[in-house]
Amino acid sequence: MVLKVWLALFALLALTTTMAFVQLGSANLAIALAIAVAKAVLVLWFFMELKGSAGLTRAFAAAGFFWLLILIALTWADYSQRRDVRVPVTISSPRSP
Amino acid sequence: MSDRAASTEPGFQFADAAQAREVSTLGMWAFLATEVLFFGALIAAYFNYRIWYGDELIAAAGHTKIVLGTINTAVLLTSSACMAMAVWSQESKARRAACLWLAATAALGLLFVAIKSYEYLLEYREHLVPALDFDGARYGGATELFFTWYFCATGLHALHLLIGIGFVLFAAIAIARDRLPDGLSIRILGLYWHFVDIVWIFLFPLIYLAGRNG
Amino acid sequence: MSTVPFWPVEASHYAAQLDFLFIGLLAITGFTAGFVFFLLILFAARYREGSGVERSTPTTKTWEWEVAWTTASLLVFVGLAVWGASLYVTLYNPPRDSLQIFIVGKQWMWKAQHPGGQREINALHVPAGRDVRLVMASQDVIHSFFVPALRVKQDVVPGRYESLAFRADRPGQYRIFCAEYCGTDHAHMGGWLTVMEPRAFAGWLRTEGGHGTLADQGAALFRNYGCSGCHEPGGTVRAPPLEGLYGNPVPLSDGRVIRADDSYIRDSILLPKKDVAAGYDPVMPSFAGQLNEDDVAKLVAYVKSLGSSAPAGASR
Amino acid sequence: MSGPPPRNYFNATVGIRSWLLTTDHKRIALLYFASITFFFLVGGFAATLIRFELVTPGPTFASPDTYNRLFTMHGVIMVWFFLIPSIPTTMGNFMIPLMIGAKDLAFPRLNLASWYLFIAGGALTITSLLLGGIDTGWTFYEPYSTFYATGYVILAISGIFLSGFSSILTGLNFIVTVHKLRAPGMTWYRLPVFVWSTYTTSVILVLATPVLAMTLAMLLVERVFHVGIFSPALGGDPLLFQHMFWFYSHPAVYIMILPSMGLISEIIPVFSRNRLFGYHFVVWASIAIGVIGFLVWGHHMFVAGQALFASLAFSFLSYLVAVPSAIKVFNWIATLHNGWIRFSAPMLYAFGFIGLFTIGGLTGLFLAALAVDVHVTDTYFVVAHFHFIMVGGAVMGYFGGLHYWWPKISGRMYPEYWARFTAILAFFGFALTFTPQFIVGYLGMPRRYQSYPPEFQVWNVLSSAGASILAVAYALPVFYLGWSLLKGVRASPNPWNATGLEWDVPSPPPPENFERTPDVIRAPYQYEGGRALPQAKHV
Repeated sequence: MVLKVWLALFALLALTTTMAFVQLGSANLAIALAIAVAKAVLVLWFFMELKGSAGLTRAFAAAGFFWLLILIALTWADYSQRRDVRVPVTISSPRSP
Repeated sequence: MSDRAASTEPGFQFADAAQAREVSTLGMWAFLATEVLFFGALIAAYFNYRIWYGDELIAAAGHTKIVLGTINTAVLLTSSACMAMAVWSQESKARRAACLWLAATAALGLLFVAIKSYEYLLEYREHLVPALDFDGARYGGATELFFTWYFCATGLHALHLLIGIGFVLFAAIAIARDRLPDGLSIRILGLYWHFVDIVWIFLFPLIYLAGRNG
Repeated sequence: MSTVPFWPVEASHYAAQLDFLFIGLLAITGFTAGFVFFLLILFAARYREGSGVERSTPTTKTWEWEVAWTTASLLVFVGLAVWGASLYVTLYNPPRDSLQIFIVGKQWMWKAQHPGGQREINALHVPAGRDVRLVMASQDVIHSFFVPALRVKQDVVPGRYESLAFRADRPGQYRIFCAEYCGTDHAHMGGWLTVMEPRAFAGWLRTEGGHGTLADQGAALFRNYGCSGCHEPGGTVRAPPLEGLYGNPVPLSDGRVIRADDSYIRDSILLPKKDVAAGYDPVMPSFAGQLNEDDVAKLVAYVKSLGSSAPAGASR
Repeated sequence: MSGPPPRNYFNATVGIRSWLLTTDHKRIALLYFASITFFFLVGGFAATLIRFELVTPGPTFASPDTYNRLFTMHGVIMVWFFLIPSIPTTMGNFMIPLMIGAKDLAFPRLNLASWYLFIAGGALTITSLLLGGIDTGWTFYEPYSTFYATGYVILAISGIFLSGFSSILTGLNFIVTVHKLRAPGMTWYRLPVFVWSTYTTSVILVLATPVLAMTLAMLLVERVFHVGIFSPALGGDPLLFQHMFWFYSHPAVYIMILPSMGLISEIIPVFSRNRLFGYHFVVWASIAIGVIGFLVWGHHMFVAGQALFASLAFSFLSYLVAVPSAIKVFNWIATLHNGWIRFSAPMLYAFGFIGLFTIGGLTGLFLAALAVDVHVTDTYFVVAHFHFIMVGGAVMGYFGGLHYWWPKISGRMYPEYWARFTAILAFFGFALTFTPQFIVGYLGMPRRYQSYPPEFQVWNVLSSAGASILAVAYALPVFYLGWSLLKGVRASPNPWNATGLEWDVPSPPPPENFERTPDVIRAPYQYEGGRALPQAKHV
């Protein structure tokens, strides 16, 4: 069982690396992340034995990732909609501590 | 050192061994949730800067070594598989096999750290290390920002990996001397190791793959 | 100042609108708090241990009450949210023809530059009844330009332009504060906003405007920093002409088309490789670190003074 | 009650080693109680100095720099070393195992490690205080705290970093304990509300503190190497620091208030001899506060240059988070209906909590309205708002809970009339201190100002007068509770005739809590006509 999962992970690694060299613009990041999520789910489900664990353990596992999504989603709401300009500061900050 | 009646050696508060196992697993998973958010804050920072400096960040990521990165990912995935084998063999009382698999896991972990430090050395020669002698004129602000983030993220990941290797070696020695009572702590150690592997699974595309489709 | 101030002075129509919203909030929350305290005291007195009041059996099904006060508070809150947001949005899109003043926040002083070249430290003169748009930048830490009388405040984050729009209606002197903690003299980083009648303001501009308009100072900088070497006709290096640039769309080398507003001009001075004009190679050096905030503002004013109509050839 | 005192967790073993290496959750609770009382007095002393400095518009005794260091230290110590640990680590540690019928927490050794991390963090921060303190404000905003602040910022940040890990370990311990170590028959809906709110607080602790740890680590990197992911010189965004800081710090204010709400839900049914009104709604309101609390942090950055879309979203969500608090207040009031109310000290603190917390919560509605926030943020209006909730709410709740469980913790009764007098004094002292700040805040006096325009002086003098009364009201319990340890009347196992499991064990309880694991047969707060029906079946 471990061998099968290991081979699947290697297949996904090969896939994501080759896909990186295909010019797809903004879709590249989405694909790379989708494959990364797939690999992570494989590791979580089989290696970390979520497959056989109780619902409570699965809830604990999912909670961390869900709360991370909250942070990413709401900061995205700010950064993607910010209109005004951002440029390097005219005078670089002095190096004094 | 417990200060209560004889019946209060460590673990007295559990009704039975099964409850002790569930409690330790749940405790580990709760700790891993904090680690997810600990690394997650950095990944959220990356996404926000990716929204702002899309193409500059891609250009900056072009300087990362994808070959070494891919090899490292393969190494870490294999070490995760070895750890899974170790937990499986310890559960089925194959003591010698568990010890060997744990040694393999630690070896692969050390290999990862070796490749990573070699990669750092290459980047140092290219003046890509922000705090030391970053070549600002040649690379510009966004690249320095990316590499600051890169060194913080991979440095922290390597630190977690070293701690993991330490525990794995300690467990391997304990099994060899047959001092480890049950498979519980190997399973807990396995959870931690696989988590460190998952962090790298997410860091790999953000650092290395981003640079290829600029 | 002899009487004890209880309510801030209202120097603009917006301030009056905000005070109305504040009083509305005060009324709603005052009523709720009053109702809660009244019940608290009533029940405490009526059902105290010694009193012989007849106690009916406590109800076990409580969800009617719960649904009632949950939906009530939800509806009131949504209404307040919309009201607060609608007033806030008016702050965000100032009319186009507003008087633009550059403000630079530096550790423990506000420096203002009027388009006519007048400079002020820790003070600001504005005409009454006219829309003013402050374009602000910070040279070190986060400051915050705060005029309580106008009920407006805007943090000034280093590395970015922040804009603050207001229209002061009542002439008078109002305090300016720095509202974001910025170090030792954070409490002394403030001054007076003087709102004057338009005629008096024009007079003040004349008396203050000693050293030429902002655009003229920009022209001087344009030459001695070597911009004219490329950007003027007959220059040594092929560079995009700046006449008629301001306000018109600019096609970029990567296919995007953006409008040349003052942020774009500032961008191109400090970060030339970011938005390269179509048909030109990115050879322009970056001036970040050499020019401080005031000089960039002057250059932007100069490029704007080159007119946004058809290219007029020689600059003034 | 003469004769040798019965065996309890005090005298089971004696000696410093037995205290410093204990794994008994009750002893660790007392270790925490001593440390946070020390930090409360240090933070409170800084507060009185601040109020003393603000009596005159100009400098009264402190230079601007000293004043900046004072309010920073007041903020840092009060937030991380008193308010966040206060109720979970003392009453939570002591009471959770007792209330759910467990012998101890899930990981006793981890619990002791949490205390040592807390002490290490506290030591680092106090050293940075003794070496001159830091002048960054407790919020450590980015360009100032990394490039411009003088003083031992690195020391203070590492101290807070360690105290963050201490609260993670405590939170982790409570979550696993409540899930796995409940006595038979103790279903989720038979858990007392204090266990529920401490559980929700632990979930917030576990999920929010890591982001603070990472943010402070990035701040350390930037201050040490002068180059970091937030620094504007590299094109980084100081607002990213604010996003990640407030992603922790707003849930942190719910960490501070939720346990206090749990305490009030414990005290009110007992002293009004009445069932808690809408138990399920109060419980789910706590969970709602815990979850929605993570979605609202942007309301600290309305004027910081955040995108309009994000500000609108955060403003709306901030109004949503106010609804569960409103539900709780209405339920407490409804619990008083048809009750037999006794005005003993914990009940007076509970009334004080409801009064001040309601005002604090409602002024939060002003700050969530975008337009009003533009005018009042960073002024004394905000200072008054969060003090009403943190000092009027959390600290009043803390003292209420302390008096409520003092007989169980110490085995002694506290002097009733002294305690009632202190509760009333604290209420009025608090009101006099912070109500004028609402007025001077709306007038536009910015916060963190060492010298202010003379026209604001009247309100500041009133506030400083209130502060001195409050200081007395906080000092008194130290004396009469200390006195009660020696000369207080010995407490019976159930002095308030309450229904919780913790009242079935002798006070102070024996080391192993329960001789026989209790068999829980009924939900909490079951008062029939004023008579308490205990939760567990007595053999």
